[in-house]
Amino acid sequence: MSSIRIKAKERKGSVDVKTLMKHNMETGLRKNKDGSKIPEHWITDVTAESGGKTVFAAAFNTSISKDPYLAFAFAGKKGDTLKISWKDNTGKTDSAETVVK
Amino acid sequence: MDRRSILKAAGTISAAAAALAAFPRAVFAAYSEKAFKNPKVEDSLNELFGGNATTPSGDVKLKAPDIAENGAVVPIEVSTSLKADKIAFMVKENPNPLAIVADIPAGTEAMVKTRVRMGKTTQVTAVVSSNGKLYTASKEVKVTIGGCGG
Amino acid sequence: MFKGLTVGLVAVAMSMGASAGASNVSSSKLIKEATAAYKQVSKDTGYQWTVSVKALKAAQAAFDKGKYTDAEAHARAAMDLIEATRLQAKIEADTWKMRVPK
Amino acid sequence: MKTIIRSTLGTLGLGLALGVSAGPVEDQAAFQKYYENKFPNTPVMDFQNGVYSILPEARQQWEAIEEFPPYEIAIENGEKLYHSKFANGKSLADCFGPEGAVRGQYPFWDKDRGMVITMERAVNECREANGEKPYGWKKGKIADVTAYMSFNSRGQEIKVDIPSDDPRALAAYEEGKEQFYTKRGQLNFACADCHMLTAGNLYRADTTSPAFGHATSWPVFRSKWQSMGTLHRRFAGCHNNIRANPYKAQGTEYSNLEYFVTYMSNGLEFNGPAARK
Repeated sequence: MSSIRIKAKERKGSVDVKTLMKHNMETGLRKNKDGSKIPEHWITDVTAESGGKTVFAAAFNTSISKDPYLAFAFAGKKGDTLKISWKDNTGKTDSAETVVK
Repeated sequence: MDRRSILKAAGTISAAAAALAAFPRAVFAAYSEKAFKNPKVEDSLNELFGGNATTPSGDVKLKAPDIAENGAVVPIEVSTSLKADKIAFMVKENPNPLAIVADIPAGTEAMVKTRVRMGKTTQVTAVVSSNGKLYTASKEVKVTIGGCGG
Repeated sequence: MFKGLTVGLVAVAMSMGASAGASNVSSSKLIKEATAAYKQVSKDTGYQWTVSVKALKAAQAAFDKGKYTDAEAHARAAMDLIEATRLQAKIEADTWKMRVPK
Repeated sequence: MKTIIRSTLGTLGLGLALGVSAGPVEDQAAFQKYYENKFPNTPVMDFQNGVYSILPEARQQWEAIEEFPPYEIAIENGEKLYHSKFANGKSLADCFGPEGAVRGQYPFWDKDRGMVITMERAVNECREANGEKPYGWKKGKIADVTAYMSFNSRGQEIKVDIPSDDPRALAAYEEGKEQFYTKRGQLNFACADCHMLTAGNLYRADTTSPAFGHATSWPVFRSKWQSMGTLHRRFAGCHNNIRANPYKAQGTEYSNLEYFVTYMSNGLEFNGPAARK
């Protein structure tokens, strides 16, 4: 199962997108019980593509909350596909696709 | 994914910055160490926008709570009637204030909502880049230490 | 009620200071007594304070390190807390009914 | 809801007039009335939204979180767990139906066994009856599965019953009631102190929630935990806060407390899972 949940709904030619990405977003400041630091691990980049073009992109710091949430809106219509991908600082990536409702 | 392959080819951070400079308008905001791991708001702005002169603007609407329910999850939202190409959030007294920078390509609404972490009571600022200028809206958000944390 | 608990807490503070001539034997005995009191209160009231548990553990830990004076101080503190727990339960046995809205 | 209040109030009036000692029905009416008087601006049904029913500023943030609530991940996990087959080929669906929309039936008094059965207990007993290991009680899979079941049960009315033909049920209720009103721990607080008598007051930086509506929304994703947890996990957290040793999750004490607290919220709706501070 993808780590990315997407809700995309058209409203008068504009697609409202809400997305939640499951990710620990470790700040590098937290400590394990033994006192050692938990290394930072966070999503650095997110992109949203629809119809072959990027409709939204963002870069994150470690100060974005755990399981990052993003909402934005782009010009589109019901039936369009929307693909959201992320990349984290360890190079791990994930993506998910949905059809606009 | 194009910009990713560009970044990958470029390899190092400084090369990535060079790539940014080479494609000032075409490349979307990518994570950069220089902009994000930086305690100074002015330096981050310079890195992101090539300048740090900002003007407070009533056209930038920032929604953030007066008192955060939980500093780990503070909902914030910015929208603007200006024609924006980028939007960034700064949390002034976080170790590295820049929290997020978003690209607003043509056709995308100048609006972003997300949730940020805040270490203590401080100012949250939304920065909107529009026609080469930076417009801001700020608000102080109180972060309190819980009493019944369970 | 409140007075009773305050007495309990003051007693804790005092017992932390006083204990000279603690030994392996005497501190072991105190810890045993505190543990027995703990078990008895558990049986009588059905609950405990977290701080009593902590004090007992601290007493045992100090004892294991050979710090008998500390061990006795913690064991005494535990006894006082356990006694305060008992007092709380005794007072609350009827007092709780007064809080029920009519 | 309204009918319940009206009828119970009627009974209450009668009870007082005749000098009859208070039973659960009278308790419940007086309990709900207490909160309605204390928070006259809160519509009765809104108490099921916890502290957000009395704190407009916090409510806005809560609503922002509810736009894409973190518990949706738990619901999805729970759905998978719910339908995944046990070794014997059955699944939780064989115990609780295709969607597990049974929240409104719990907690209930089991006359045969003489104990309160919570939904979490029912889930684990279903697993054990089918030769599977029970889940842990406080978080993880139990919270995910019950999140899925609660989500499918949203809107079901809370109507906990204390069967009058079994005095043990009333005794369990009374025990839960005593738990709720009895001061515990070194800080010397009863549930009722923070969540009734001073509900809505600040304790350091936190406003305490009204207990009316407390049991409606579980399991909960707490920002503080950064994970899902069950009601009994929260009970334990509260007890720790007041420096009282928590009881065992799903033991008699917490089950009876859940029985009492949920009964006090009769007439509201189950609306879990929820996001909380």
